[in-house]
Amino acid sequence: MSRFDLWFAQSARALARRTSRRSFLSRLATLILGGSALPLLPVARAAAQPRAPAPGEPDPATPAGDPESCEYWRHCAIDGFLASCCGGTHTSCPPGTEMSLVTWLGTCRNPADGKDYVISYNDCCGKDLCGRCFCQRNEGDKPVYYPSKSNDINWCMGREGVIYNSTVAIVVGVATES
Amino acid sequence: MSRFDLWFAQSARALARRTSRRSFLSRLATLILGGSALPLLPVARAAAQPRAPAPGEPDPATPAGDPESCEYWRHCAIDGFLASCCGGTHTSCPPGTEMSLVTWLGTCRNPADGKDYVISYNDCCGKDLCGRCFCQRNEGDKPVYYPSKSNDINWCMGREGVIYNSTVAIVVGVATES
Amino acid sequence: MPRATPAAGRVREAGRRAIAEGAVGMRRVLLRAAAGLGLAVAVAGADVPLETLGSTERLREPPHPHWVFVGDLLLRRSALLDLDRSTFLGMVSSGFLSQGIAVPRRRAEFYVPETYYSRGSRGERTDVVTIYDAAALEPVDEVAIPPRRAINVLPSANAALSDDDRFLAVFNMTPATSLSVVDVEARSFAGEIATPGCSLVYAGGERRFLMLCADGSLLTVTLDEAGQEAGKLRSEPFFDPNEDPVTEKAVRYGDRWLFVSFEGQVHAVDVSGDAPRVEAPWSLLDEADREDAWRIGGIQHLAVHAASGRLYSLMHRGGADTHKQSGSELWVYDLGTRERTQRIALHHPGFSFMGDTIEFGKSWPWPFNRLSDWLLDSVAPNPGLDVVAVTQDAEPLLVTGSKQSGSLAVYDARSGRFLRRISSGNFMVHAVQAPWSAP
Amino acid sequence: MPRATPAAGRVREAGRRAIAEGAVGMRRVLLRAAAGLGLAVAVAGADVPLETLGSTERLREPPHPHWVFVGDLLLRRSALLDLDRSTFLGMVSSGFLSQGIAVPRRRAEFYVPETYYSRGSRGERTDVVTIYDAAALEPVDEVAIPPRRAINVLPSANAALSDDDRFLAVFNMTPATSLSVVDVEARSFAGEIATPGCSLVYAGGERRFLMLCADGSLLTVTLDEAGQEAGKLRSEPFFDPNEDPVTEKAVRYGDRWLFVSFEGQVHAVDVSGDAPRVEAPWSLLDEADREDAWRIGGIQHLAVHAASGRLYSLMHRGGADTHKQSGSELWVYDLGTRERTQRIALHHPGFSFMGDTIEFGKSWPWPFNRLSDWLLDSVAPNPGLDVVAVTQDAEPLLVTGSKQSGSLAVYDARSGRFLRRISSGNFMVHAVQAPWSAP
Repeated sequence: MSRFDLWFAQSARALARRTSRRSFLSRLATLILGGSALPLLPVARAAAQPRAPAPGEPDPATPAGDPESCEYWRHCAIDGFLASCCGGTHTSCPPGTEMSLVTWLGTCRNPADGKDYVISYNDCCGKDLCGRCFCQRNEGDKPVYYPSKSNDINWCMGREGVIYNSTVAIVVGVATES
Repeated sequence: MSRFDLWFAQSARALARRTSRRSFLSRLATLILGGSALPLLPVARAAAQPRAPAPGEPDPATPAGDPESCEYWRHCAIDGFLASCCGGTHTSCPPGTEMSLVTWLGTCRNPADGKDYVISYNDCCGKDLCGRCFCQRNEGDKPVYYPSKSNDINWCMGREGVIYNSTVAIVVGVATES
Repeated sequence: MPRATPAAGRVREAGRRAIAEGAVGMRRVLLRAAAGLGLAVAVAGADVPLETLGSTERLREPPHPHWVFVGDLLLRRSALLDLDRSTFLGMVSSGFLSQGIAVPRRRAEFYVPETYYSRGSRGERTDVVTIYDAAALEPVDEVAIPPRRAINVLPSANAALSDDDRFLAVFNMTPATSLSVVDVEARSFAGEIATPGCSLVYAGGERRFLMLCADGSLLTVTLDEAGQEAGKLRSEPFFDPNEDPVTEKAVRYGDRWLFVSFEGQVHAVDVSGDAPRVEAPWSLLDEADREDAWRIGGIQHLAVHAASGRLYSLMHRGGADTHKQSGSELWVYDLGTRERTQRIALHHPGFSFMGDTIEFGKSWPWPFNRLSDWLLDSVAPNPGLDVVAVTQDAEPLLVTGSKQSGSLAVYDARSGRFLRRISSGNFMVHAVQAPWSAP
Repeated sequence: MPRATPAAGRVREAGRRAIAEGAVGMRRVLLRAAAGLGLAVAVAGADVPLETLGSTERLREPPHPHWVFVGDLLLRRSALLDLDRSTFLGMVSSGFLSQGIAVPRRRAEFYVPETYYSRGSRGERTDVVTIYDAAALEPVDEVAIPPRRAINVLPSANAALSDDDRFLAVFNMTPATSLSVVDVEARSFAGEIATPGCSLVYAGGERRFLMLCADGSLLTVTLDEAGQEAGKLRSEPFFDPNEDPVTEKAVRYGDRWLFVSFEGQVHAVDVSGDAPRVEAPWSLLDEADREDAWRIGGIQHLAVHAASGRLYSLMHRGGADTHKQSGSELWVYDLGTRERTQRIALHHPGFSFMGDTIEFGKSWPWPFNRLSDWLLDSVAPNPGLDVVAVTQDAEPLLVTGSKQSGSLAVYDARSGRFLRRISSGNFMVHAVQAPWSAP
């Protein structure tokens, strides 16, 4: 589901709340803007290639299993452009960029096995903003003065080229309550 | 009239041409998009201050006399952001920019006196694109290999800072057929 | 490592002399060019007088309290707008993720911390503090600082000017944290102060800065006459950064800084005494608000009108971790009584497209000239507001902006009445500053 | 004056070694950070295998003919897209108004003429030709050139690679005109050649370039083995630049350049012989077309599929001086018969908003999943198309783009059938290049 799907769905719901009588125009707007009543069913994108399921991950035909989707399970604490939409994958950076050495960490639950994983959100650095698949989810995000949990920081800071391009989401461990 | 007025008016006309039966939706779209039947009357902008008429120029309450309008008579050969919307005026550059020393010339007819004037379109240089009041009219515009009549060239080239910000339209003479 | 470059202002002055000398010859060149085009050019007999070339506007002085800087991270610039006349006064181009313009009270200047790369998005990094002439909107000097400036998407708190207008502290993060201190009077780099574990920077006295530490405490850094470290003081933690952290977007109210937490707790820090004093927190939300899931949120979600003691807070309905979600209402509090006095339903900021505001039909006859406003307010999906600011005068204006639009909505700050939308020419609005108080 | 800087590629290689060495230590740092957050981290017992850090993609080799560069003047970049899979392969960041990427046939490289200022939009100017590794999409070297590169809004013709892939000629304008010649094999600056009165640059043979002169003639510049001027030849004027100038956006068809005039006259220049030979012009328009006010127009309004001899031309209805107006139809010509063979009604390119394509409901059940397409094609105002390109293979694709959108519409170039829209992540589309032919 794209950012615009979300935006249109939210808008339609907001509109429905705001409109006391279901006038001609509000009904039309609801139709045009997406309609909160329409099911937001996930189906494979038209032009996308079928993807092989990754070990232990949800079906890639669902948003929770699709690395190009903001709803991908690993993206729970992200705020940036998905490297998987920018010429990279969810674990490797787009051509010509370099992965940041320092980063922030999130903890995301994998719906396929119900376990919590520690996700390292490394930034891809050295080219300007990718501009595709902006995704902001912020689960567990903390302010900048708490750097290891903050996604508002340009984590390219440690590298030669610190321009931010996009972000990967790499599994670095399983979280267990301590 | 803003770029969007023009765009909506054109779109509505294109839509009217394209739609064979005046269906419910096309009528609504025509309403929303501006409607080719509605008169595009020039009236003073809500927040603008009343302007004193300039000597020999059309009434500033009309687009042909309003330096912040793309339809201002001097803008007949322009392709750029109007300095008058960017902190300057139609004859002086916005604060912190410098006027280009080289430029292109157009010939525009002043509706107030019916005379053709030679207009010097000097670029304002040294800050990034202003972004307001983009205006492209191109009367008499020639390709880049004919530089004195080409508005596709960044005329900031002769100056220390050559970044293009916006453009003025200065009367430098009256044109008489030779 | 930063390289010394000739101060931009001196280069510009040379350029200005050149254009003054060149302007006379320029008309000659133009007329020759016109002749080349087969145009005979008369200089007499025209109704429109011939005009001069080469002039540049200056801003009127002193600056007006209703002038605001509107920042755009994407276009790397700030537009300067006049909210009364709905005009664009000029702009300040800046470097990669430049945040915040520091405006002194006593000098007609301002300071912009900037980062550049020798090849735009790659190559050698240079960090500078650029000194602008406020009326000319033009760089007059620059001070090189270590290339370690913190780069993040905050609208503020990455640099602060001491209350005596003498020293600018720039927050560094590599991720080791420190402050670079610039003497803006002498236009020189004073030095770097290590601040391990503490981040961001807020002015807190004549020669004093506050920083927020990862454990929820405050670090106070005091400077001496030369801008060197005179003392550092770490407070007890005053909030729990794991349970309910305060946002970075604190606002100043006289001698107090108001830090507001994700859950709406207001932590006031009084900086009038020898050491900062943390007051007992109070909440923006009552039980009913919490039940309705109201929360603070946005990029720059707080504003204070100091003279009247009013606090403005962007609010939305949402769950945990929605501290960056756009606001749908603006709540107004009396800081004396700590009571909410008003809820302002927010108008659509207006769409913009490549810097132009999307509106149409403003010149059509009534009632059609209201069509675009009406469509915006009743049909178009409101993207929500991310930024709020208020001017600091006796007839204050409120401004709200969205990261999805370059347009701003303007309100009367006392009544909350919506006045108008204005175009910033930006692609997005990331920060709004109203730096000038009434004289 | 340009300064020598260490070649970016060498710096990058050092960086790559550092990350390879750093990757092992990095996991240690991460796990320590996780522990600091109160998380115990297990490395076993998970269904998802742990992954490695620090990897970067490379493009597959050789490049595919359906890969296109999509230029955005505003974002100062080109996106590389795969038209078959609708994917974004990567991007090339560039400097101020960089136009056109020169792609050799014989090396896995490409060359980007760029202009930078030491302070982003002000300061010292540096012009370079950056040499990229085509598979890594990364700068490996750069050649400094005089800071006089022509800066305009053309999509092409500001630089050209000689047919033997050896010399890149970059057009300079100050406004005096000249060519800077770069030996891209030796990666060195060969020299500058004055070309008074003549502008732009088109490859026209092994070591030969064409330029257009203000009087409607051609200048042919021939280079010697060292990239120095071996000869210059000025032709008779072949069009009248006052009455009916050709646009700068000529297209190459084998040994011919096709220049098309504002009024639709096609002037073919054959560069196969010792001197360029101008053929008799023919028209894209017949009487009926002219009566209906059809005209050429757009930013990049022409494309040729060389193998099939098809010419594609963006057309609109409009008056004089509308040579930059967007096209509403794409007309197809057989270059053998000089007959129009098809008129393609152009689909909406799709709106985009800050780089994201505005579409919704693609995942809804039929027929609702067609809603956004249907609204675009039947209700939304079509902004018109400014750019057209065609791939050079046996199953060619046509691409059209608009300066008001970052989305592209893709068609089968043989049938004209509309296939799909794809997102470039751009704010606007200023140029599309399909540089790789089938091997």
